[in-house]
Amino acid sequence: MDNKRLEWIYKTMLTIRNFEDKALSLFESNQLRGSVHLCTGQEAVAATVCSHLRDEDYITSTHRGHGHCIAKGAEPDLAMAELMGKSTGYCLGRGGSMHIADVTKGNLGANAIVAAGLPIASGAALSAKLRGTDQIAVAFFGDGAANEGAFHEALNLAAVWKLPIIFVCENNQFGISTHVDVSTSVKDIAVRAKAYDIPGEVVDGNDVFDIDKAVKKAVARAKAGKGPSLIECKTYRWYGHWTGDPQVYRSKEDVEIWKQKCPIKRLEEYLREHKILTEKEMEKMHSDASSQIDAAAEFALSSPDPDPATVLENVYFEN
Amino acid sequence: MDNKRLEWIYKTMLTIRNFEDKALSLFESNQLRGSVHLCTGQEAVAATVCSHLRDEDYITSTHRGHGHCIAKGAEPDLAMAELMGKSTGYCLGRGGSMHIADVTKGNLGANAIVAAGLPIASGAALSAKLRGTDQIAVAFFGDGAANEGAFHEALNLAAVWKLPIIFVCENNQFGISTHVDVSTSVKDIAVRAKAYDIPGEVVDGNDVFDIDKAVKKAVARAKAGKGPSLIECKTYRWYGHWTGDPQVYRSKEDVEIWKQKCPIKRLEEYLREHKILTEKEMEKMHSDASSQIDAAAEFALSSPDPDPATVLENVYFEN
Amino acid sequence: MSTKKYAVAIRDVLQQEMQRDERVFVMGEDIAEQGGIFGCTRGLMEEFGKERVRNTPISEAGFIGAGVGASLTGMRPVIELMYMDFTYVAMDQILNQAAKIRYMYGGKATLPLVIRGQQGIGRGNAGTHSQSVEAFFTHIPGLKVAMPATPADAAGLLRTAIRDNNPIMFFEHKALYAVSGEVPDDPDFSIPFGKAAIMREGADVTVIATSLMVSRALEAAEKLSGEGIDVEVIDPRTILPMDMDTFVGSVKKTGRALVVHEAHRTMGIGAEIAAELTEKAFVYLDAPVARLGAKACTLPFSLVLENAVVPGVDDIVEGVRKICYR
Amino acid sequence: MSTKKYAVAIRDVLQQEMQRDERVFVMGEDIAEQGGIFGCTRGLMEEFGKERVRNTPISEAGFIGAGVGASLTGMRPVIELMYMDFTYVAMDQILNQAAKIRYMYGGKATLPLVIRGQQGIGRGNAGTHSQSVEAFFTHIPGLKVAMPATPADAAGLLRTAIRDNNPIMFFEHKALYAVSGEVPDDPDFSIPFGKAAIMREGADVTVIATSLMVSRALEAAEKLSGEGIDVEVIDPRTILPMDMDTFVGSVKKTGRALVVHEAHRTMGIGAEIAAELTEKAFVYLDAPVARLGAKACTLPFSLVLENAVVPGVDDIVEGVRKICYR
Ligand SMILES: Cc1ncc(C[n+]2csc(CCOP(=O)(O)OP(=O)(O)O)c2C)c(N)n1
Ligand SMILES: Cc1ncc(C[n+]2csc(CCOP(=O)(O)OP(=O)(O)O)c2C)c(N)n1
Ligand SMILES: [Mg+2]
Ligand SMILES: [Mg+2]
Repeated sequence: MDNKRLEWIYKTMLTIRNFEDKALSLFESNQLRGSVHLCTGQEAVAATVCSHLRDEDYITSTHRGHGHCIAKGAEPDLAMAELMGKSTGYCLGRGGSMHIADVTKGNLGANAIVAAGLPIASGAALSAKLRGTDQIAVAFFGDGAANEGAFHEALNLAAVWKLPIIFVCENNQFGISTHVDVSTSVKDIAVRAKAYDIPGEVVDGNDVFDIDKAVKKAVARAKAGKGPSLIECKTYRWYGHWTGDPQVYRSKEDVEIWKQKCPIKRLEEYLREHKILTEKEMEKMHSDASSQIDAAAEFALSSPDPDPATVLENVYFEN
Repeated sequence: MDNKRLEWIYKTMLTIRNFEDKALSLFESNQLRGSVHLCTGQEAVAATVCSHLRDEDYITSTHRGHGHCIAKGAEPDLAMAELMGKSTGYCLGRGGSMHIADVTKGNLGANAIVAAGLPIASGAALSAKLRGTDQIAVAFFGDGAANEGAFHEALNLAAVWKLPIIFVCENNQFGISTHVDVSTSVKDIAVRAKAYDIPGEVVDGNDVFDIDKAVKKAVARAKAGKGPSLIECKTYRWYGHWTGDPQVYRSKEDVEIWKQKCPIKRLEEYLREHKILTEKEMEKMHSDASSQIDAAAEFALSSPDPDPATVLENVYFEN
Repeated sequence: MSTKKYAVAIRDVLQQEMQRDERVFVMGEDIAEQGGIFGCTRGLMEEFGKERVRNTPISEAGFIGAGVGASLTGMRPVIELMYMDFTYVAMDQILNQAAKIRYMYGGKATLPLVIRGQQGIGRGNAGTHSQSVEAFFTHIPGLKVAMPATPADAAGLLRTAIRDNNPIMFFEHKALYAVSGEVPDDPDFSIPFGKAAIMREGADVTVIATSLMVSRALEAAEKLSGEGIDVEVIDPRTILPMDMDTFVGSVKKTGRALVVHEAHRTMGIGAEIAAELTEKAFVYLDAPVARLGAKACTLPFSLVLENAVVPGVDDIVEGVRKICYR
Repeated sequence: MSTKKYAVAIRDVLQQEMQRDERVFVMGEDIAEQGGIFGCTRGLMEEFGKERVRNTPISEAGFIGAGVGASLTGMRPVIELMYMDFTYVAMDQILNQAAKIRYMYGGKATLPLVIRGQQGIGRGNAGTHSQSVEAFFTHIPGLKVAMPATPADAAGLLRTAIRDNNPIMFFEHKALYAVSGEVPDDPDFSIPFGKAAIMREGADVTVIATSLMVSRALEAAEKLSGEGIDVEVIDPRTILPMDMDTFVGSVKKTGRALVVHEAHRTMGIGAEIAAELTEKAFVYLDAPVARLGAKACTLPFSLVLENAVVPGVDDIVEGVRKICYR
């Protein structure tokens, strides 16, 4: 991986980390509300996958979507404003955390319905194929989503039509309180690729390089017209399913173990070891990310609520 | 396989064959109407699978369900009357060909919605497990059904809950006009068992012995509490998707080739060779089946239509 | 003008719009070689190839979702559902995704998408293949819903649907496919959404009927004219948007209205029409707005029963007499 | 009598019915260790074990279908849907299977099944997690539909639902879970389906309100009494069956009616009530039956907007004034 991309991934992970921490602290101080699903601990997946995508490539995301959105080019201020339901947010306050989208940047949207994004991403890939472009699509989804019918239908469609798409499963071991062993009949969700005759790979979702290798292959395959790939990234979410989750289903020790596997720390060690960035540069990037997110929070906090008089706008495209 | 069961299978196949032929001829002479999906050529699957089931075991069937229903103990006269929408039919003329059911015999119903029977069969298996009985369930479905979300959800549920169920796919190569290669990303649907960590087996669906071997294993597994199995029976339907299908999607030659593989003829050869039945006994069974079905048609034809005054009955159970 | 069947009118518009705009493509079950089980895509695969005339697996949620994704990214998919009853396995993609995405994204996404297919009685297809399900798609904001009753309306409304930038549910009727009628040859012939058609003028009673019920209402009107009751028959053509103004205008003249649809009476679109019309025209009404729809039971297989469940000409005649207090 | 929260009332009935009848079991997402994300199954896993208090994969069509199969074969499943909005991914199993099987099988199958869960506004959960979707389940015959507005109704109606031999949709409201009220301790306490509750008697106007809207209607009634308008507030409690007799009786007295629900006004259950009530009580009506419901847009995330979409107390006050021509 070239250093420029590595730096981009690092910077993106820092932005995501700061964004989530800020959202949490705003939530805890009652300045932000709603079903907020933080992806802290899972940043490597979004950042590494999206480092392979251009603006014209597509993603669909999930309820746990801040990371994907930021990695696909979302402005943190507009995203934070959306989390607060402000009129300046991506969705003018209509969508909230679970619907941040920016079609112009290829982000076809977070999605509050588990697995609903997978068929939509397949459709975007079909569109690229029909239009004869070299665009590709990525569908992000969780381990829990892999048990929905939509997962199956989307993967079969994509495989039988050889669509340029990558299915990226972030297996953080839980769907809310339900451990993947209780919900899912296979140890590795990547095995399900066999059901569609496509490549399926398990990677360490906290290791940028491991993810990168798999994504590189999948992108090449998609662009060569050979069809979809399934990549399962084993990872963990540090916080509850949502802000306010009592987390009765796991122990503090387990969380601690995974915090030790922090993807950002791991990348930092590499950057340090290989002298790609100096300590100072890294510190600077930390503080830049932090200021950017502070500014985003400021922007969001000082933005006005939507005007109720506009509530009926945008139901339809006015032909 | 013991001779008694073999004879039962043979007799059942003859009943199904005669039933379907009669339904076709009644259709062609305008004495029967509706979406009638004949399973001629596929009889071995229903008969062999159900030879392993008792009345208290469950099946769910499909739009192409006459064979399953008969093999699970349906009276041909009540079934034929249902095909004609008569008041004497299994469903009092309310359900027609695609909804023949007899819960008392463990037939939880044909189903006009592709793949809808799979979750229902899983539920019957769950029920058996919760009640602590040794009942098992079988879900019959087509190749086309294996691309529905319900297939995926039912198999995962059954696998993760280790339910006593067998998923029996009748791969007759087409969903209406669509060849399985065009709709399905795997050559063998049985491969999809890997996505649920359960055994998956391909068998010759026109060979009673091949089916039998696989079913025997699956039944033992189900009863041992080890969970579901997936069996894919490669077969072919001799007639159109429904009566009246122009069959633009396949050649007469292909149909001819498969007629040569007639499961009944194949079993007859075996019975003859191994002197299990004499020529005369077989002839007698043929003519018995034929008379039984003639009588069923007579019964159905002479039965009255339902009384429109009763149309609002049975919407609810009256508590 | 050409005389053509309702199914052919649909086919021809699909063909013309695919010729006109290469972003338009069709997909669905058995629409390629087979040309759709009701023939509405016959010949299109031969002309446009298998990419743009795309057979799908039996995965309705999957391919409707794919339609949403293709639409968001610049295509204009027209999806055939073999039976509109199958919307039930894809409801989330229709009601939560297609209908809502534009609004939820703050107006920053555009979703031109047509989901078309047939529904209704006439073939005794039993409970899950004979329903009329249009009402569901009018409750959740974001969709438009068309229900053509004639070949010309099928053509004109389908063209409008395909050129519209919103997701549209297009309800054809299996029993109308073989009905012939005059259809304008103009390849831009279209009928705007939200404009009802007055199918027959009359002074005494307004009958608002949809889809297959339009011809039954017209037949009933003929019978009633023999009794001296002059019936005005109106076909809304689209039920979302709904041309309430035309209904109100008619009721101001007649003072009486009966709504007739094939969907179940309870919570059918007649409920909305009756409630709204009453609110808007209360002082003009000489009788309550009446409703006819399928009885409160599943559509039965037996044709004798099927006919007993759905309003027939005599039921309409009877319904009109009742609100005329005769 | 005990004072308890609506969520606890539900939990207690589940517990009692599971104790009483071992065929009753519950399944759904995160209902075991977690006790349901709204706490309605808290403690049940500890008492009844993981077989009868069963966490499911995120496979709504799968486990609702499994409920149908279990029900057909002698069990009495009570399924929790985390949000009733998720019915959209399982619509076929609900509307084509659960609702129709008994009828399609000629009355030879019995299907005791409860699908329960919460819906509605109050938490700003945006478009796909704040809907009120009850109307869908009243159009297709075969289901019963309950919408309790108080802890006592939640308990009494849920017990009736669990003991009923039909498939039942049971709509709780997220904003009511924390509301407390008196609930009878009798472990057989139940409330029959199809009997509305007159929550407040009044002489001038009838307000028919469901679920969360009941308390808003009562508040509006208090305000209006200050203006000399005496409002009768009726809660249907179940919308299928619907206690039309009670509505008609009230309107015979008041001559005016307003229906208020949180679901979208267009094609909400208010349309059916208004249409039917008008037909049955036309001569008694001094004004058209009016309706209030959510505006015709997706439920927005912003609470400011959410509140603008759904009827509030002031909207009800305004609505009543309007039909009193004041
Ligand atoms: C169709 C549907 N079912 C259930 C839910 C409720 N729900 C939201 S997130 C979630 C868990 C999802 O788990 P997973 O896919 O592993 O994603 P994670 O939260 O772990 O990122 C559930 C059950 C939903 N939003 N949509
Ligand atoms: C959900 C749903 N989609 C589509 C259909 C229409 N349909 C009926 S049978 C059929 C083909 C089924 O193919 P397969 O499962 O292989 O069964 P076969 O007919 O070959 O026995 C289709 C598409 C349906 N009934 N239900
Ligand atoms: Mg997860
Ligand atoms: Mg097949």
